[in-house]
This record gives sequence, C-alpha cells and structure tokens, in this order.
Amino acid sequence: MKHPLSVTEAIALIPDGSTIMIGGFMGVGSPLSLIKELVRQGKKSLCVIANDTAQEGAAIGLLIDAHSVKKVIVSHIGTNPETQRQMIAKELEVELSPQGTLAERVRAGGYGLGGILTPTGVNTLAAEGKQLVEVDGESFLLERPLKADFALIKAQQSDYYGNLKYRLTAQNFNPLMAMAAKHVIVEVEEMLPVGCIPPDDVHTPGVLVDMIVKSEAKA
Amino acid sequence: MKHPLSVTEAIALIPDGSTIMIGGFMGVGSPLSLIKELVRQGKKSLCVIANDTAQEGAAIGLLIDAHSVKKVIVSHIGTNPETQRQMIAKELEVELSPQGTLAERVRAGGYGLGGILTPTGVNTLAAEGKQLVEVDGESFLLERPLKADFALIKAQQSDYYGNLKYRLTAQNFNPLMAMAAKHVIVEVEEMLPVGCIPPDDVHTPGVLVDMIVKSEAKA
Amino acid sequence: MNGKEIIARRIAQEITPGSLVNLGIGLPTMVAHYVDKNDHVFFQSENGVIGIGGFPEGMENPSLTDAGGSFIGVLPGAAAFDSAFSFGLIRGGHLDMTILGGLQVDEKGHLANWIIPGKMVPGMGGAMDLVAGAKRVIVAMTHTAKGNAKVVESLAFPMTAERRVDLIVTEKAVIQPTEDGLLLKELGPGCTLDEVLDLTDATLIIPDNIPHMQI
Amino acid sequence: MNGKEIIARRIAQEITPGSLVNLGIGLPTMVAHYVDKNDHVFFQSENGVIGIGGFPEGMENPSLTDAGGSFIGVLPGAAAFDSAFSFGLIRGGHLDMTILGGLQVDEKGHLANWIIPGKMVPGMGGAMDLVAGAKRVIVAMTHTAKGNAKVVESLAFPMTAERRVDLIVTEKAVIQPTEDGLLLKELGPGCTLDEVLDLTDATLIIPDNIPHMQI
Repeated sequence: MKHPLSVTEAIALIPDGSTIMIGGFMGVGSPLSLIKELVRQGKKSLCVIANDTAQEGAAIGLLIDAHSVKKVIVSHIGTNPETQRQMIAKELEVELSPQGTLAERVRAGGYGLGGILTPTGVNTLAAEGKQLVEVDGESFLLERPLKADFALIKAQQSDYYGNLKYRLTAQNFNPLMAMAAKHVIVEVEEMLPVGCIPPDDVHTPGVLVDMIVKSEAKA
Repeated sequence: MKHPLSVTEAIALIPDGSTIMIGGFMGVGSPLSLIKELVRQGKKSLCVIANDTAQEGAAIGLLIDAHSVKKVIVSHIGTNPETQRQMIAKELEVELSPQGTLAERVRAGGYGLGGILTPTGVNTLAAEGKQLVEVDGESFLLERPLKADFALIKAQQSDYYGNLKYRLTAQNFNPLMAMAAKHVIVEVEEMLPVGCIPPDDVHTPGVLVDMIVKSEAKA
Repeated sequence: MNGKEIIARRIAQEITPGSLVNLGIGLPTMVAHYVDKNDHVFFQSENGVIGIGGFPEGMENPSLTDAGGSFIGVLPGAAAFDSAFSFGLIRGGHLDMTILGGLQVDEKGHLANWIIPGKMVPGMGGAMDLVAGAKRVIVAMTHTAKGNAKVVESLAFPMTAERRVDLIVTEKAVIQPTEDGLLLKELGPGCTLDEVLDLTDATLIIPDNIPHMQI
Repeated sequence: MNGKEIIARRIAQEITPGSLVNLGIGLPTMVAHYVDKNDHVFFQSENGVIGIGGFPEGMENPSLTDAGGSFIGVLPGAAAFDSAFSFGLIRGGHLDMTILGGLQVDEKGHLANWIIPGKMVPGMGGAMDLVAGAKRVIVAMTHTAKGNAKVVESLAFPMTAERRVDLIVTEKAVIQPTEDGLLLKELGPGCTLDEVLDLTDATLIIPDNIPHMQI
C-alpha cells in the first residue's frame, strides 16, 4: 500500500540539477502543488521536460519566474514571454521539439525504444543535427528517447496501490511520463480504496508510481 | 450514426488477397463471427497479421485449416501444429516477429511512424535482414511499420458512433489494429446509445471505426 | 461581416459531414460556429479530445480545455486520450482536415507559422505534426499583415513542413496551391481581381472565370 | 516433492515483496503458488494484465486468460492494457523479474528457448522482449531433457537474446551466470556435487562451500 506523503517530503527528495518531467498542457493537468513546492524549496538548475511553460505566474511558468530551470525541452513557449526573455538573455536553454515528436520521445524513453522515425520536421529547422533515415524510399527523422530522474504528474484519482485515472484533457503527457522516469511522484485529487477503479479503466498501473501526494492546489 | 451491418455484408467487402489484421491472443479477443464468415465465404490468399494462429479448429486457426491464408506475420505458432505443417510444406509463409516488436510495428503503422528502434532481437535470428542503428553507443534493430487493408477487431461495447471499450485481456492487439488499417470492422458484444461510454473510458474513438457487426459467436 | 468571419464561414463550407477536423487556436476556432450541427463533424483538440462542442459558460471544468487553454464543452460521444494517441491520429493520417493560422504561404504552397527568427520564437507546438500528417491542410489567415502580403513568392521565415498545403483562405481570396503554382479559385465578397493581385506578392494562376465566395 | 515443485518453491524465494513479476507459461506459472500472499507481489501476464491471483474455478471469464490461454483470476487493484503497453512495461525496464522456461543455457549465460531449427518452430512469442528487458531473468527448467544436459558449454539452438540471464534454477542446482562463467550456488535437495557435475555439460565454477536449497 502507498500512503500519501506530504508535498514537502516528496519534493525534498529531488536534488538540484535533476531532470524532471512535468505533466500538463498550458497548466491543465499539471501537478500545481508539487510545482509550488519546488519553488518554495528553492530548487535550482533543473532540466524540465514538458509540453510548454504555460504563462508567467502559472504552473510551470512559476519555475521559470523563480529561475529554478536551466534547460527546458518543450514544444512551445509562445504563451510565456518570460521564457522567451530568459532564452534570449541566455539564462535558459530552450530545446524545441514538435509536440507529437515530444510525446513519442517521452514514450520511447519509457517503453525502452532506442528512438522513433517520424516524418514530422523533415527538411525544417527541427531536423538540424538529427539523423535522416530512409525506409522504403521515404525520409524520416530519427528522434531520440527522453528519460528523467523524476516525473511529476497529476491524476484525478488514485487507489492505494497507485493505480491512476486521469480526467479529460488533463491526461495529455501524464501517462507517458509515468513510464519514463526513475521516480514517479503523482499529485491526486482523490484517494480511493484498492479495487474501486475497474481494471479496464486504470490509465496508469500502480506499479509505476513511487509516491503519492494529495493536491493542495485549487485547480 | 453507425448501425450494425450483418456479418455477411461486412465480410463481402474484403477481396481475396487482402492484408488483414486480426485482433486476439490465442483466440481471446478475436472477432470469431467475422473469422467464421471469412471461411464461409471462401476467402483466399489472405495475408494475416496477428499475434498467433491459436489452435487447430479455433479462432485464426480456422483460417489456417481452410487454407485461406498465404502468409502470416505473427509472434508464435507453437500452439498450432497445422500452421507448422503448412509452413514446412511451403503452403504457407510465416514471418515471425517478437511479440513486443509486433505490437510496436502495428502501432507505428497506425501512428504514421517510419519505424521504431528496439533492443529486442539484436544479434539473434530475429535480426536477419534488418538494419542495425546505433544511438548513443547502443545497438538497436530498425523495425518497420505494419499496415493493413482491413482490421478485424473485437470489442465488448460500442456506441452508435463506434466508440469502443474492450474487456480485460481481450484488449491485446485490438486498439493498435484499429489505428493501422484502411478499413476497420469491429465485432461487438453490446451496442450502447451515444454518451453511455464516458470520454475517459473510451479505448478507441469511433472516428477510427468504419463498420460494426454484432457478435454471433459464443465466446 | 468582418474579415475573420468571412474566412471562418468560407472554410466551414470545406468541411465534410462526419469528418474529423482539428482547429488551430485563434481564428480557426471560429470555424466551428459556422458548421451545421446536423453534419456531425468531429472536432479534435490536439491536447487530447474528440467531440468539442457546446458552450461551456457556467459549465467550465478545469480539466477540459482546448489547445490554447480556453474552456470548452464536449458533446455526448466524446473521447479523451493522451498526447501520443492524439498525435497518432494526426500523424497516422486519421485526421481529415486541419485548419491552421499562417504567417506566410509561398508559391510552392509551403506554410510558415511558428517562428520569426530573432524576434518571436513561440515554438512549433503541434503545427509541424498537423501539416505533415493531416489529409487536408487549410490555412486560415488575413490576406495581409500591417500592409504586407502574406502570400509570397518565397518564405521569409522558416517553413513548418515541406508538405504543400491544400488551400489558403483569406478575406480576399481562396487560393489552391498546386504543382504548377498558386491557383486563384475565388474572390472575397466585393473584391476585385486587381485588388487581390495588388495585395499578393506571389505569381497567381488566373483562370478565365473567377467566382466570388458564396457565403 | 517432484522436480518441478522444487524449482517453483526455490524460485519463489527470489521474489521481492511488492515487485512486478512476469511468469512464462508452463512450469513458471507454478511459482505463484509458493509466494506469500502478504508479500503483495504483482504478477503480470504479457497478454495484458497486472494483478493475476485467486483461482477462477467456477468464476471463469472468456475475456480473462493468461498468455497460454488458460483462465485466470485477478485480485482487487488489477489493471488491464493493450499489448504495446504490456511490452512497454517489459522492454522499458519496469518489470522486476521474468521467470522463463528454457531449452538450454550456455556458459555465457545465454538462453535458448524458442526454436529447434528444422524440428520445432514455435516462435519467440514474448520471450525475446522479456529476456532483453526485464531487470532480472530467471530460467526455470529441469536439469536434463531425455537424459541430455540443458546447461551446456555452448548453445545448440539459436539464442533468445544476447543478454546474460541472472539465475538458473533446476531441481538439481541453482547456478548463477557471471562474467567469469557459471557459478554453482546451491545443490538440489539430496543432490551431490558429483551428480550435478555429471548431469551438466558446461564448466562450473565450484566454490568451497555449496549449501543445499532450503525449501
């Protein structure tokens, strides 16, 4: 059985300089309590893998505002001028990956694949420095897997084994990241007794989850 | 809205020589009514992509018994001596793919990937004729995507949009194949009004499903 | 009728009943308003849902937004999924149409819509996958920006994908990129051919008879 | 106690409480019977479920079987998934242990278990992924087949994976493949060292003190 830890205990385990995946899409489905605690504990030099950096003052944007991050791997930063400012000022390294490619790279990391071949980005700026592989006369980019030390994810429900269920568009990158990190910390809205999520409705099996915290944030 | 067709109508659309994916694992989660109708209509020269050929007289084994198949792409044939006999007699071509690789190849076909890199099978017989790709000093096999003309799959429930839900270990290859074929025919146990499967519980969205038939087989 | 409404109404006519359509954020989102509900069009948002519809006012849920982070509603029969599946639908050729905004389109039909080097680096988000993977790509954009033509001889900004887009719809014209170049198909309401030529920095193929949009 | 029970009981001791374990079909399935229920071990079946347990007699469901097609039960807290996810768990290093049958293991610790060329071609099923991906690979096999040793100098049959397996458990011995060769760790109940050496066709590293299995 996995009993919820406090947000403070869970985040205390993350060293400065860690590579962390954070679920969510423009903050929706992001583990807000965990993010706020990263800021509160003054973590530094993080490498963050996520879809985006949300906005200034919101979700992953809070980590950017606090200068906790030295590198982000994301699909866009258009909604966060502070991310763009730090990038231009060379305070922050930004690696852009097309969104579908980013999802597959995270999945590849979690699924033990050495990479995937995608048509997305061929002959564009996104192809720079990447190997081009031909299969049956068509060209594909070889995109590499992503892994992390920690995944900070958000689920709607968890049972005490850590079986997770996500809600609507708050799912996004969360189940992929649950596979791709050494340590998985999930923030949940609701804890349920084991057996209350039917096997066919479990989105992420509990064996993948290391720590559970109850959400303290108002979404 | 998609109203169920008769098994006869649905199968009549499949020409001899088609490449068809068939869901199921040792017959569990296989569309038995559709398979029986393929035999009844005397289809010939099919290329079948599936996990296995079940047993003689059962599920995909019925197609082998009827000599409907000229080639199978499967992960094992150990439970079906007739498949082995036809292979040795050169009546049937057998391409073996490791099970996890087979699943990823079907997925890659449906997800528009040019292939995947896997450590499985490196330096074994399964590597023959395949490109070896090095990523960060590790060797991986480049495995190619699989696609089909038709996918014949089995679900427990469908609504009238074709949103599908599978049951327990009858899920297996079915949702992957629903993405990887030009035409998707699903055999279901139960039809439900639209809206009866919550969005978070839909395993395969209805936009992927072309035809629905009601199961006539006792599973 | 303002320019954006013209564009949205005209693009709505391109949508086939029962098809799966992705709407980019901003102007493309407006298209949904002009599609007949009885056509049962399935709208996808790439952050993970099919079946967007209805107005959420007073019924907002923090776990249900579009790719721009705006609250949305869903219709009965909706389906939610993760980002890998969402882009599997897109990249795998299951998406009948995507409607995207644009900075520029050139004579080859190449779209630029994700970066102005040295000035604005929003990132490509889902745009590269959408243009590479959708069966039809329709660009929804105003004909000019600050007086500058957006249909141009060659792109000033990096392209989004090497795939030729299928249709450009502005408030002034409907233009179909073809192997031979940009074919002028329709003129905007009240627009003249000379006006379109004047506001376009690319060579257009001009057929004998160019109808006006019927909207 | 017959040979298979010895093997199953000894392997059960290798299983850590709370771990995720895949059991191959046949002999490995027996291992689950000897694991303490209070250890909350999660048993996976690669056809798509975690949480196998309980006896299904009288409660069979046609949609719930193991990889061999036999009816199984599941415990509260089970999770079902598709084949790509199931092998993502395996290949991605999330599986703590796999227990597989074997035809032969050689001095390098390479396993052969999926083909006897020209004679039996069952196919690899999930075996190649399991051996390549699991954190620990344990081979459960009888020490000999029809009088022939199965622990051999070099494989007579094609290998399943180039990864060295972690432990071989037979009714006669526990053998740990290491970089230096096959280390004899334990003797079977009532077995002598001479008997094991006689029934083995490979060089074994023999420590001074070899305990008998405690089962």
